[in-house]
Amino acid sequence: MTLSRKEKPDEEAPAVQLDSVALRYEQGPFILKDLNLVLPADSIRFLTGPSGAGKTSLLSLLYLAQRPSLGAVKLFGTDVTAANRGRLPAIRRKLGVIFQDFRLLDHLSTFDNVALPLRIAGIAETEIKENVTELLSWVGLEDLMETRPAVLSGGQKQRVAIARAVVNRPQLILADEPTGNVDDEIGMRLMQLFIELNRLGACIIIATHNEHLVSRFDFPRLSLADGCLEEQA
Amino acid sequence: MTLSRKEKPDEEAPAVQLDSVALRYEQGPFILKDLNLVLPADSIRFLTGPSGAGKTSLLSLLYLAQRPSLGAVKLFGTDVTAANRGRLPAIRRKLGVIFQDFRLLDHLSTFDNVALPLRIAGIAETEIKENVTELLSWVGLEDLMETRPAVLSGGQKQRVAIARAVVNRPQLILADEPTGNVDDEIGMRLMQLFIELNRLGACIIIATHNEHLVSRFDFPRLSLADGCLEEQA
Amino acid sequence: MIDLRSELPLGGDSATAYIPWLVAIMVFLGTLAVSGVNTFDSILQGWSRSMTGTLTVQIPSAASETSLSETTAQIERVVRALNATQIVDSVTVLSKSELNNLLAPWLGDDIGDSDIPLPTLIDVTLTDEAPQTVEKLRTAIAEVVPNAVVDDHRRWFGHLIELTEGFRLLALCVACVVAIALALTVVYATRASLAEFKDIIAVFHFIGAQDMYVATQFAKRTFLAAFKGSIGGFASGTVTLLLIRWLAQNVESGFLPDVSLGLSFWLTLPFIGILAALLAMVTAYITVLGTLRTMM
Amino acid sequence: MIDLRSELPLGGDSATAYIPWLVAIMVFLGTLAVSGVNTFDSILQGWSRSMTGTLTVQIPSAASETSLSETTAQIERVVRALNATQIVDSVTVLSKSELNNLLAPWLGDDIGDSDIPLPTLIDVTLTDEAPQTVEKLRTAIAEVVPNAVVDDHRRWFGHLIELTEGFRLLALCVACVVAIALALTVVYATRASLAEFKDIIAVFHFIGAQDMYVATQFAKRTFLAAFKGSIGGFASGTVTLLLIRWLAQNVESGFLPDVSLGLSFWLTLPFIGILAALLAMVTAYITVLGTLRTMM
Ligand SMILES: Nc1ncnc2c1ncn2[C@@H]1O[C@H](COP(=O)(O)OP(=O)(O)OP(=O)(O)O)[C@@H](O)[C@H]1O
Ligand SMILES: Nc1ncnc2c1ncn2[C@@H]1O[C@H](COP(=O)(O)OP(=O)(O)OP(=O)(O)O)[C@@H](O)[C@H]1O
Ligand SMILES: [Mg+2]
Ligand SMILES: [Mg+2]
Repeated sequence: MTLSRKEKPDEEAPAVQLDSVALRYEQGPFILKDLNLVLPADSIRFLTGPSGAGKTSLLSLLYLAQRPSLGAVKLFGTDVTAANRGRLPAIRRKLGVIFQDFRLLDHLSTFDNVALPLRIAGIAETEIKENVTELLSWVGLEDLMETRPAVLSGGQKQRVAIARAVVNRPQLILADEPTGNVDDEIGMRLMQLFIELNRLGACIIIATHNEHLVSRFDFPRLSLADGCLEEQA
Repeated sequence: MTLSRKEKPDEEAPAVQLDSVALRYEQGPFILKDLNLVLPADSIRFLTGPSGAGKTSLLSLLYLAQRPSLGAVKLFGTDVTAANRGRLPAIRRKLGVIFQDFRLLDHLSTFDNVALPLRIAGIAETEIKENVTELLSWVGLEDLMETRPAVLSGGQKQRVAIARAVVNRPQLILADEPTGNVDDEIGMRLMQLFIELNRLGACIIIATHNEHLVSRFDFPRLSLADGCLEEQA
Repeated sequence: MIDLRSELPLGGDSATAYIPWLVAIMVFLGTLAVSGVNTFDSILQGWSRSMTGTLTVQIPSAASETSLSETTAQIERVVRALNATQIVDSVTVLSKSELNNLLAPWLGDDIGDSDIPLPTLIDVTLTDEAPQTVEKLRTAIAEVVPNAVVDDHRRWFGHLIELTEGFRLLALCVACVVAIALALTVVYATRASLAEFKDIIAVFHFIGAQDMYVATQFAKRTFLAAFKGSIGGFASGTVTLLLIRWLAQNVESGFLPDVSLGLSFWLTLPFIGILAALLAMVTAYITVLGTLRTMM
Repeated sequence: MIDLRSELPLGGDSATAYIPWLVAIMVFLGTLAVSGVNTFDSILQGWSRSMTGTLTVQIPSAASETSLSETTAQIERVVRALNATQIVDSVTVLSKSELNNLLAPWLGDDIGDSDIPLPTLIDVTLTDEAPQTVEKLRTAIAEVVPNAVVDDHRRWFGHLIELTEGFRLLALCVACVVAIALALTVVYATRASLAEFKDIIAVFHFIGAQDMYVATQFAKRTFLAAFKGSIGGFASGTVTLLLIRWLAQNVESGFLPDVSLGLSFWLTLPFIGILAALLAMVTAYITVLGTLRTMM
């Protein structure tokens, strides 16, 4: 596995497919009800909805944190709901996730946090150094490579999280509120990064509250309300 | 100490006064350089600046997380830089802080998180119940009072953090990116809460990246850039 | 008032959850070690009572019938000499049957019926246990009956006493090691759980809680956790001791002194646990205050 | 390859930092307990060798001069009868001076000069140690010299043996308790540190790490932590044992058997620590895999 241009995912298989997906936590109410969705490999979408609508919950189904209560989730044509546990790591390596609460590893430096997915994938250290350095420069953190996340500002943490999510050139990027803690200038820069990755073939879903951001780009919007998903062009 | 209208702070003493304040972390560069500021008790301000400019650092001086490297910080006329450690808890109880990363206590329910400042202040349990319930309804979390923060959505956590900060009717409210994770509707509601508290006499500082929000309200703006503070009407 | 149970997440998956276990183990081992020390002490005391406080005087029997009165006179002279020293508590001349019992292992049960002329044994209890005393008596007796032999029993029990003293020392070492380990463990566990709760303490701090308030909460919780462990350690230790006691009852007889542990020992036992819990509490209190002092 | 040292924050202020300490303490106590078991074993074996393998036959002396030849004949008959049983290794008739030494504590040093007619003692070494053997010999001797007494020494050492067996059992109990405590502690510490690292493990998991990869990392780190503790416990345990041995050298003499621990014991000692470390490793591995299995 190298960092050079990935083999394009099977054009036939959509990156994301939801078949009658529903989700509830334990015996609680259904947060998501009967979602149906097909996203081609090169699509980019905003995911909007009021606080507590279930955006993070929907993304968590896609980054394989949990199984849906009902229905099936398919990624790149594989039904991950039914798939053998052993096959999931390979699928996870095709994903890039930006968590709403970052989930950086506090004991690792900025550089090591970003390098982690490459190291897990067994990439050579020289290649890692090159890629990570370049990416951190892009998000404006070249001076903070040896810093631990604990002393970073909110926006800096968010950028580290984004860098970690995209360093592996994933085929599906799931971003949860990726610009909530950065100013508009950096926000634009990060959006450009996403658009660039989308051009290279990645499917991207960006959950956000930022109406400003949504209105500035004319990506189709997935709107969550009352547990139902609505697709808007 | 009761939750009824507080004695108005001494009109003579400004809520916040910075005299030539500078801050650096250990032997690093100066994040804040020679800040001078006087905020009267009933003022409300936005604090803006690019990511990493030092907004959170400035607030941390005000919520007494650290002392400035140079200069003096005065709250309600007391020089907290020079004050005896034993006097600080009393000053802290006049503050309400909304942390950028929330800092909720994961082992306590939403209700208990919000009730904490009242309990520390020794308020009667019946009074606590009344106030906390009312406040949680205001921020739209009346159904999640017994929930632990870990299972709340990002926006829900943020609202719990805000409720905890204001439940004690503080005289100085320091809000770090308080609307970063909520949608516009809830954002407006929270801003109204701040405005209401300001009318009741609290001094309020809101650090934010949200230009949209800043432009919608005509509060004066404190702008941080290159370690210097600029006041704009 | 604040509900102590809900303020700090002590317990659960935190380092503090160890404290009961660690304290229980340490108190258990400490109980065993201390009771080992006590047992060996009691054995040694028993022996020392039955030995240093007593001695035996042997007067060889004369070979012929005629000297029987001579022997009686010798016995009388010795008893008189003993009483004259003022340091003798009681003097008992052993009867023939007592003597037979004593010698039976060596000379056979039916020795009493034989014509073997046995020596006369006089058991002496002293009021003073100093070694010089024995020498004084030896001299006094040598003056009246030169061929009498004074035996202070040391010779027989000497090695056994030394061995037992060795075991006592070993038990004492173990008790000390356990105490040190307990102290270290508690200090360490408290520090680790503090590090774990650093963020929570910071929140309390920022909200305006007094240092003492936070420290007291920690101390209380740590005390309760340690106390819980102490009870476990105390209970299991006591049960084990009772079990061993039960096993030992078959052994305790014959020439071994009574090694059962006294009431005062059993009453001391709970204090090992209480001490451990108090140690934990004080450590927690001091450590929290120290941590808070580093904050503004 | 991934740098193991930087992947997981094991150590520092985490629960895993306990493991070395706990393992060290447990290995230390375990070493003492096991050596206690071995020491008591060795004492018991020594005694059993020196006792169950031997016995003493007493032939009461005749009162008159004339029966001296009769006694000699009796001795000869006994020796012949003993040799005829085929289970006797050696037969030694004690000389008068040996007998004097034996009886001196009871009858005085100068007994040999007196006219007391002493019994004859015959020391017998057996090739077979079964209890029935003694009975067989007893019968054989009773046939030839009815008034001879066979003493198999049990009577004297019986209580001491029972007591020592009690101590041996106690040491065994302590060893078991320590082993259980160690296992519990390691399981507990591993679980707690897993709980602490739950978020980190989740991140590894989401990034696409294999379960085995995470489990192996944990197992390695836990093994190293436990091994470090083992070395500490082994070292301090060994030093303590050597110290006790040094103290005990003054005691080991006279009627006590040689209780020095054999080479094989010293060679076994390190395995207590290695076992503890392996236990910790396997526990960590299994626990991590179990935790990961609960994730999707
Ligand atoms: N692990 C969980 N257990 C129980 N309830 C949960 C859990 N996670 C989320 N929820 C609940 O599910 C609902 C949806 O949460 P989710 O985090 O998906 O919302 P969201 O759309 O991401 O909101 P936000 O914009 O505020 O981040 C919320 O009411 C939340 O309390
Ligand atoms: N404890 C610390 N130790 C060292 N450096 C720190 C520490 N806290 C913050 N910094 C550095 O100080 C600078 C300012 O950080 P601060 O968090 O104040 O920025 P901010 O304006 O709040 O940014 P954001 O909008 O992204 O939250 C950053 O470069 C950060 O890395
Ligand atoms: Mg969310
Ligand atoms: Mg900030």
